[in-house]
Amino acid sequence: MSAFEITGQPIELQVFRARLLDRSCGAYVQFDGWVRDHNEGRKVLQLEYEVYEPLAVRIGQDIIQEALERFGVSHACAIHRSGLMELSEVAVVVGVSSPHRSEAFEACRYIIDQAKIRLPIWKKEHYESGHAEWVNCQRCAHHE
Amino acid sequence: MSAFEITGQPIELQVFRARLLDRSCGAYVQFDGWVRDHNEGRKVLQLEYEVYEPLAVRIGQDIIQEALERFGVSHACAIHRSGLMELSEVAVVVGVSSPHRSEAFEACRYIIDQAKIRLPIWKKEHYESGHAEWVNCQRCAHHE
Amino acid sequence: MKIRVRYFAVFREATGTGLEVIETGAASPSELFSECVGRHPGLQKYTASLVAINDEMAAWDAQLNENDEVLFFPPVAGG
Amino acid sequence: MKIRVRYFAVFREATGTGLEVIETGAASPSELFSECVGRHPGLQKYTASLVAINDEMAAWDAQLNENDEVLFFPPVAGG
Repeated sequence: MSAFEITGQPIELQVFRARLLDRSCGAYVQFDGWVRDHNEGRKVLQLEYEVYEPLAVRIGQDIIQEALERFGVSHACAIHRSGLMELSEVAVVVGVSSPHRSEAFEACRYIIDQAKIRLPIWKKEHYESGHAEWVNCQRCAHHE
Repeated sequence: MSAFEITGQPIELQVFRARLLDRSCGAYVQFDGWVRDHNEGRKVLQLEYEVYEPLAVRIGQDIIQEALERFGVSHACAIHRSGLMELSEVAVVVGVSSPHRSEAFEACRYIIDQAKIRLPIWKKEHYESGHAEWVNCQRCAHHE
Repeated sequence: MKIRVRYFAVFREATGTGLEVIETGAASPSELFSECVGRHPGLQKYTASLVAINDEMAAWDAQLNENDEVLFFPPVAGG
Repeated sequence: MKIRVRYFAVFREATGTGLEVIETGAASPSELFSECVGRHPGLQKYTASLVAINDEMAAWDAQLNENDEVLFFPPVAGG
């Protein structure tokens, strides 16, 4: 299994976590991105991710590799969903295990922050009003 | 159920996580402390926690409350084991959910850092050599 | 020269296509994007944040070559 | 006056007891701990990091009263 994956199926968190278990590790940090029922004041009913998979997987693996090297953690992996999702589903999960906790927190934060900036993944929100809209990350717009 | 608990039984992570689910939250951060197979160069076979429960529960709840107020996260809870534990078991788990991720990371980190400093919980390591020793946190010794 | 252009997400919806092959004299992705805005007025209100050439992230002033595939990425908002 | 003293973890093992009731003139937890070290030489090589009185965290120079329960905590190392 690859350290970074895209999947159209619900993420199995127990299987995911099992990949990071290591008896030499005392710390495990996990981040889940959940589908939220609102954004900027509007009620969200569903979420849709468009993923350009060839590049997303490659960049995702780069990010994981950078985190392993930069923070010296033992294991790191991540899975990102594609396609249509319901409320409360897990859209993305990042897990890091390491002997000590400080670097596990930092590596996990690094991976999700970089993923949000660098992965070619776009989010479309479907609102209660029947309207749907592609969501732009404001911070990214500043990078143009 | 209380936001901070001590238990002598294996922690059920799925039950724990379910308590933090919230459709208004887009971010979930979890920290697990695992029983590590080594410490300062020695092979560890088992771990034992001595907990002074009346104070540990009270201080644990204080820490959770502080995190909720300081970082404005939606939900936070933690469970700490007591008694004898085997390798790879979960010794402590902290979970935080919140609309956005930044405060979820910060609150989770705050809770585990404060827990390690303030909770009246002592760790005894049982080594391969047959020897067992109470582990002192060096940083805490500096506080004397 | 012939260039393949891929549009994603809001760009795909604004142009009504995910992929088109065009004849162009554009020297860089930057010039090419302006040309694409001319062909698809729906693109006018958007700016692309990132560009890739043949599945590698590229600079906006990179050189384009015959048969390159250029990917225009709207701003991302993952997670 | 009578004071209940509780020992935890390495202190409990060093003194051989988790709880003792002693007659003392100690005015503060600090004085009381010195007295306990005198009673239990095994405590000599340790320093207590925190002290609680009647289940509330307390200062080392807090005032002790008849029937107080004093808890001496070795340095913690949770997680």
